[in-house]
Amino acid sequence: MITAERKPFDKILGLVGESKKVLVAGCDTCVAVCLTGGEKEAEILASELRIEAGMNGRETEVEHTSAIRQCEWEYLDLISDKVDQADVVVSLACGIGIQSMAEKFATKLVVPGVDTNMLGMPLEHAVWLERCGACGECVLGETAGVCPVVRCSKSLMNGPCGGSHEGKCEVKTPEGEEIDCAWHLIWERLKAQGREDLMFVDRPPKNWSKGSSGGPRKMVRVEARPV
Amino acid sequence: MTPEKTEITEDTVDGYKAGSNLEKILSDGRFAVTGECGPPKSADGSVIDNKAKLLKGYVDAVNITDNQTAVVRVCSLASAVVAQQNGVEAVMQVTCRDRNRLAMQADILGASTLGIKNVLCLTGDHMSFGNHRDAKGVHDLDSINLIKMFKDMRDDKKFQCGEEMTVAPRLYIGCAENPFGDPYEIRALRLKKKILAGADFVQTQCIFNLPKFKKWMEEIRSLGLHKEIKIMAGITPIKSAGMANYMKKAVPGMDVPQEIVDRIAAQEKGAPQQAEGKKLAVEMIKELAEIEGVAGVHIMAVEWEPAVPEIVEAAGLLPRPTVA
Amino acid sequence: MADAAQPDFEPEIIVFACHYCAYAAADLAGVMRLDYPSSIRIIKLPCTGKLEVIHLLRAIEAGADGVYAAGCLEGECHYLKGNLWARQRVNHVKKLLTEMGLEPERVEMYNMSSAMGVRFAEVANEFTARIKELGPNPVKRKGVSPYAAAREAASEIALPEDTDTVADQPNRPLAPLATTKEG
Amino acid sequence: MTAIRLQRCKLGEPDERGRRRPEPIPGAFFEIPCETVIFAVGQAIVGDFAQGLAGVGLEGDQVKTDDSTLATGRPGVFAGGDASPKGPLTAIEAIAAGRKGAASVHNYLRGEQLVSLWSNPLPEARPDDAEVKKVTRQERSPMPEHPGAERRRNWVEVREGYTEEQAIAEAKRCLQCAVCSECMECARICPPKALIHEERDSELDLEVGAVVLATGYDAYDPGSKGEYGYRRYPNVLSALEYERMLSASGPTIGEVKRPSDGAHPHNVAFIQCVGSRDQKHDYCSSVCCIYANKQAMLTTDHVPDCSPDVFLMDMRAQGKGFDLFYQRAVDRGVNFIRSRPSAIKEDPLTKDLLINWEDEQGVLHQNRYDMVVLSVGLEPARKGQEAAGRLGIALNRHGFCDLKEFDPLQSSREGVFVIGPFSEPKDIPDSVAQGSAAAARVMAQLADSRGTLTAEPVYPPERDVSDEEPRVGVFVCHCGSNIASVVDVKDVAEHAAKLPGVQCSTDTTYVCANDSLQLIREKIAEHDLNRVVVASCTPRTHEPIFQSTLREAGLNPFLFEMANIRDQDSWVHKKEPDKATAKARDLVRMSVARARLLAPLSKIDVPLTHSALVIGGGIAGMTAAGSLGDMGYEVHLVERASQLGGRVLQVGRTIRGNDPARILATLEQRLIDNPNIHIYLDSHLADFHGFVGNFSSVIEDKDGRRTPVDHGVIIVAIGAREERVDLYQLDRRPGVVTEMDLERMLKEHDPRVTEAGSVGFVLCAGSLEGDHPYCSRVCCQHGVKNAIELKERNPSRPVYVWFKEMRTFGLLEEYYTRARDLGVVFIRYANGNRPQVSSEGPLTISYHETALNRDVSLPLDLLVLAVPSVGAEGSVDLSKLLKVPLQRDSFFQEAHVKLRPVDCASEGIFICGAAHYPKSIDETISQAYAAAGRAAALLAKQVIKAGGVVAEVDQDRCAACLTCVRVCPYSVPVIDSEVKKARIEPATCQGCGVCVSECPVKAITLHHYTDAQILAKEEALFMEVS
Repeated sequence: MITAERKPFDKILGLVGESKKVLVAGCDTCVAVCLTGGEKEAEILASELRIEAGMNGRETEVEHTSAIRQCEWEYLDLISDKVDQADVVVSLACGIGIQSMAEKFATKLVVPGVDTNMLGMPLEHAVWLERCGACGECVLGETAGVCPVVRCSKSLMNGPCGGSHEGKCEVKTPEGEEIDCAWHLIWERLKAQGREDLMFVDRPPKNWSKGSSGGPRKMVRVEARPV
Repeated sequence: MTPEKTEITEDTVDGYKAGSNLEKILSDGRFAVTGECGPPKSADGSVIDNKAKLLKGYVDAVNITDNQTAVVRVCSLASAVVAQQNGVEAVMQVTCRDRNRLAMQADILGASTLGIKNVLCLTGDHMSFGNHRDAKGVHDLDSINLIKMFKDMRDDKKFQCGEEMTVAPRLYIGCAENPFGDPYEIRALRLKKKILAGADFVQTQCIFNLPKFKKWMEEIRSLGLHKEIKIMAGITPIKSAGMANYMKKAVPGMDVPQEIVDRIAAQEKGAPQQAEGKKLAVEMIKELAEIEGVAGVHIMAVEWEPAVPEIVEAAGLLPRPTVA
Repeated sequence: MADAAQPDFEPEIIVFACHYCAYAAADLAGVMRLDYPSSIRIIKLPCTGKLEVIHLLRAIEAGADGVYAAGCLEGECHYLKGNLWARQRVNHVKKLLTEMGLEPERVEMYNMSSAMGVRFAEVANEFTARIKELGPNPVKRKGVSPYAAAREAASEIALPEDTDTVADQPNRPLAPLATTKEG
Repeated sequence: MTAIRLQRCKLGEPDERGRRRPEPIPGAFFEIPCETVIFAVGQAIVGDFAQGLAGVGLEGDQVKTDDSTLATGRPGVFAGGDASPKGPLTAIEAIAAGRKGAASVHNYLRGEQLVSLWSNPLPEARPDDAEVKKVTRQERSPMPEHPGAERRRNWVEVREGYTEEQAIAEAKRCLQCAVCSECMECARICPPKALIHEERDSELDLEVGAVVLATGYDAYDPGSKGEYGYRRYPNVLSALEYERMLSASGPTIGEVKRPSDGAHPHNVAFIQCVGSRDQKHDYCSSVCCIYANKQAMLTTDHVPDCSPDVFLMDMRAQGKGFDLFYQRAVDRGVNFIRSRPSAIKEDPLTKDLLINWEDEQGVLHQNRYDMVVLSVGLEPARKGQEAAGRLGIALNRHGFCDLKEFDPLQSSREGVFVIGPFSEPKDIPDSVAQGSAAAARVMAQLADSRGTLTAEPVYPPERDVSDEEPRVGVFVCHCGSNIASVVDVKDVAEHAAKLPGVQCSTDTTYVCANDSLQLIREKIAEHDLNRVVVASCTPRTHEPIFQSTLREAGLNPFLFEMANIRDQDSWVHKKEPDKATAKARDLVRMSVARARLLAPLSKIDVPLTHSALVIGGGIAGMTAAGSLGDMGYEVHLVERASQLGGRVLQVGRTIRGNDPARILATLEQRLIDNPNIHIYLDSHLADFHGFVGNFSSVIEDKDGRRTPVDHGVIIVAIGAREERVDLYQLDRRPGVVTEMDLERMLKEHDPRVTEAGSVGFVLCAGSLEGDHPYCSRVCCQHGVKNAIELKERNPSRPVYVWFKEMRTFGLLEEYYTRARDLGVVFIRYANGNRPQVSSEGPLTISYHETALNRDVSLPLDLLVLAVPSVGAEGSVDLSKLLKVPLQRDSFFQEAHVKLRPVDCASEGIFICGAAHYPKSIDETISQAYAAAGRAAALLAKQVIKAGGVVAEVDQDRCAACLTCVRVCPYSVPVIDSEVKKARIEPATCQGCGVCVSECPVKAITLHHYTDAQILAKEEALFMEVS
């Protein structure tokens, strides 16, 4: 799923500026599931903004709402009354939702309340790991289901670099935690599957144009287009 | 004893892929010695001048690192040219971290134009180790793709996209391998993969754990790989016990046995430890030279270039041969 | 940011107490006729695991000078781990308050068993003293009350339409803009 | 007429009615000169009237009647007054007889049983002789009379009456013996008319299948121990008196003060074992150590600068968690002094008390105290002994009820069970467990008549209030003066009346009294109320009462809300009445705000599986299974080992000298013979799901065969095990063994035991310290038992026992006495001063001999260690599987340590035996019956009620994100595979609300604690009301 993290409160305050009427808009799909931008978090942020305004003597009115999916205009219609009344909308949706909102309400100031960070897998409750880079050309079939594009720190396609040590990558998370070496995992799984040869297949340079290097992508399902 | 001046000319290429000094020595089955030179973190070209002068006559070629440990330095292409201007043949290192396939092909064409013949294809240390941690890692290609791309340019006169060129760059293509990296069992096969991609020589990660290296070499030999590629064993002289400890604990992919650390630490700090470090390097070189399939050594005296001539001499590797 | 302690400041403190331990401890404090400051107002929950971040924030927003949760002793929660959830949420709110520039000490988590009437009184004393030290909730002090409307709404609240199922957007009638919109 | 001549009489012998009739003395005539003679005519009844009524018996001339009902021998005929054999009577007596007769006629005509209303004498609280002796005799004040000379020719009252002073003086002569004189003032003044003077003892004949004696104990009267000066020195109190003094509802309202001068005491001493462990009481009262511990701690709460001294012999904290409690007392500064003071003296000037005591080194001390509390022991209840006499059941030499070993409730008479301290002093949890155990015994005996005498309450249909605006009724309680003396209840009620939605607001003396409950019902009807708020005490005790009142008035019981203005207001802010009133207003306002949002909730009937799963086939599990099987329920009994019996199999003989093997064999046969009981050996619980009434489990045997089992309840009886601590060379030297090792060796006649020249026991080897700070309860008795056995087998063999605290509680004390009489040497040691065991060479033990103050070394052939008991193997896994917590000491946690000792916090799960805490065989059997009893109380139902305060998912909002599934501590939420949304089963949901708090899209609501309801309370607190 798409995951995102709440922006630091002072950043949000900076984005909201002197606006008198603030609407915090949550999205009840991906960002809700990753516990960052659902109605619950929208309500919390609204309360925080009211408390801060109250403390500092600003007469700011803050309300919250949430859309089923902010990336769909039909769902935005359901909250348009509240959006209309606000001077600024703090969107807790992913980057898609924020832009969708900004496009639909073109004259409205729409600012992000979250940083969209990855396509993550919930490892356990409240822990997500990056699993997909939306590269446009999936190699998982030959890498034993482990993505080297995002799970290898260097996006290597032909095996581990020399920094792989006891199954761990030479790179650590910002918190200093160890990261699994993707190629080590790939090797272990290929062995288990009896497909070791795949490790030594020459993989040509990847076609990055199918991913973000190809410019803004567009997808059309012709057969599904309304007639 | 002063080594003879190496002439680098365009017409000494017959039968060779690139015709570099290094290629010739290795092809002739003679024990090769390469050194390493880190370009400065400023536009001070004299640093490379000095380092090159120091090594001249003691090594067959010198590696010019490419933003080593992800720290910005003078680019490897310019530095390689300066080294060769000082009479030392360069091995230009290219990492996949900072450039995409366009930049790397452009650079290699330029390098070839300027007389660079040896190239070492690397993935590159991750940005998080360097001084621009927020940088975007390019990693368009990996090192194997890079080897293949250079080989295709050289042998098939083809760009990576398949388009043809008129004059191909003449390159002696090297790669690196870490015999101590995990998973250990794939390391020999991984070298084979690099060979298949087109590597002509390999310089290994610096070796401290000899038994483990020997085991790796056994596997290499059992696969017959030593006949397919020139293997240059990596050597790093240890300057102090502190450095030994640091490499043991903090440098990824490094395997420093405790007895090595202890051996250095048993000496007084300063000159005695340095002497012991050089002595150790010499012993290692001698032992490595005995291993079947080891075609040379690559001495990486990190910011300790003055030690190299002494070591090379003590190891009995002088004079360096001249090639026609 | 606290002003010097004000001698005549009478804090208003909301306490969320779990049914099985802290609420019972509060009753026991009564049975023992202990004296503690009249500043605290208890809201009973089945378990502090039911205490949400928003309940703590809304208490501050509404004007409470301090809020604390009182649950079972750790490891002895009637519902296994509800008190540990509560502690985590209280810590989160402390972080949020810090970000807003409010003293994190205005929220707290305490643990006590149903037999600890004396402890209940101690906590009430301790926390009241702490809040007196911190001074009044600055949100209230500045006199700007985005909640006046909410309070009005609270008094005009209508029954949820479908009382038997999940309250349909239960907080909506309390939301500040709702009345502004009408007005 | 000049004179009248009379004959002298004397009193004759009493006739058959005890009357002494006058008999004339022959010849003893004398004359009185007079002018007029007036005859005082005697009375006789008209006998022929009664004679005409057939069946009416006569007694002499008078009619024979029943004294109490005035009924004659003929139904419908009553007689009284002069006609009765008591006559002739005074006018008062005649009037009384008239009333009595009228009452009987009333009953007779209504076809009711004739009952006497006046037959029994009124209760008389006669002060005891000692009290009366204290009173100085005073003569009655003479009544002033009108002088004779002034009385002529008028009707002035002869007796003039007392002056005010005289009247007061005369009233002061009253001994205040509290005999009711039936002035009826109390009945007149009691508003709910709760006092009914006419109520009398009555005799009922009941047909019962079993009798349970729960007559409790009598506290020892410390007055009979003259040396402690109780009743002579005002500042010597019994523990019961002190308990009342500490109580906020006691005579001093919780203030600790010296009776002599009302001063707060700063030095308080407690003396233990007053009426226990002495020549007259060869038993330990079991509970005094801990209650003294508690009282000493409370003393430090009440008088902060006081560090009480407790004089004791041993700290007997053998109950679950008691040692930690003891430790807390030590931490609080309570001093425990090992000495038994011989006497208390009083300083006559200050009324301070002087205690002389001798320390362990034999040094004499004298301490001065402001107050001394005597920790009185427990004696068998005299009333219980009387009942025992009537029931013909045997008592033991102490006067407690004599019970058979291994059948710890069964008296000597079949069908009569004894529970509580009437068989032996015991604590609350043990007594409560025995109560449930007795229920199990009775249920098994009366299984055939189960459910035959039950009555279901009938309620009016519930009103649908869903379309109504909130109409709230507020009732503010005075709680007598408990609230009203601090809080201005009128003001609170008036405040409530102004709140939105409030239709009526009143205050009454006791809202929980019947007349007030009636008032609530009336107000509901009068104002069409659909929400009720009561501001009174705590919902923890009173909510159910008011909820059923709502139900009786046709309202859903969840439309009720309570404001706690007593326990959490008037009782704790009594020094600030204004603030207390303000707080009460706030609390009521908050409650009204919530009440307006309350929604009706209904519980659902869930059928249940009438079978039980018992984990553990030791004595506990076997007993529980057998009991439930006897009641007719299907039972699955799972045992890890290949044989039933558990640890008891290893025990050769109990301290009372009986062999438990026999009882085990009988019990096992009973289980095998009972077709309801299925036994799974070599098996364990592999899987467990479901909820109370509907559990489903998988039993797996050692070959991996899995048997699914459905059951309504589960009983955990997995026992405990010895922890082989690395102390005293255990498992390092062959001569060092544990108590269980010794049991085995004794059973097998191991020569290491039989031929041992000298034997030592170290009790608390690893207990009361380090990782095992608790008492394993049974080791002292094991040690004493085996010390006696070894000594009896070879009286010349030295036997030593090192102990920290000798915990031969209850009737076990006599064995401790016996062991000492036999010459077993008992030596106390402390944690810092452990005996040391040689690690090589001959086995020796060295220790510090306190009395001699030097180190002593002794050779031993065998050293027996009482190592700690810890939770059985698999207890951690089982705890996780069942989701019931283990305590830090590795035993299962009960729902309430005192009142629900065999229930787990999760419904339908019960614990018994050593899985709960180490205990003796008899205690285990009691508790096993208790678990069976509690389980049967559930199994006896046809359906169970579920739901109410549970979480519910709004599936339209649910994002199916699995948060609830992952955070629920009970694994209740699931993603419904059909609709692909979360679903929470109301029957399983425990209502903790964790899922609600975590749901990121706010799709879950905890009924009765909705967000809106909680936030409404917060907002209402700060809402201004004009």
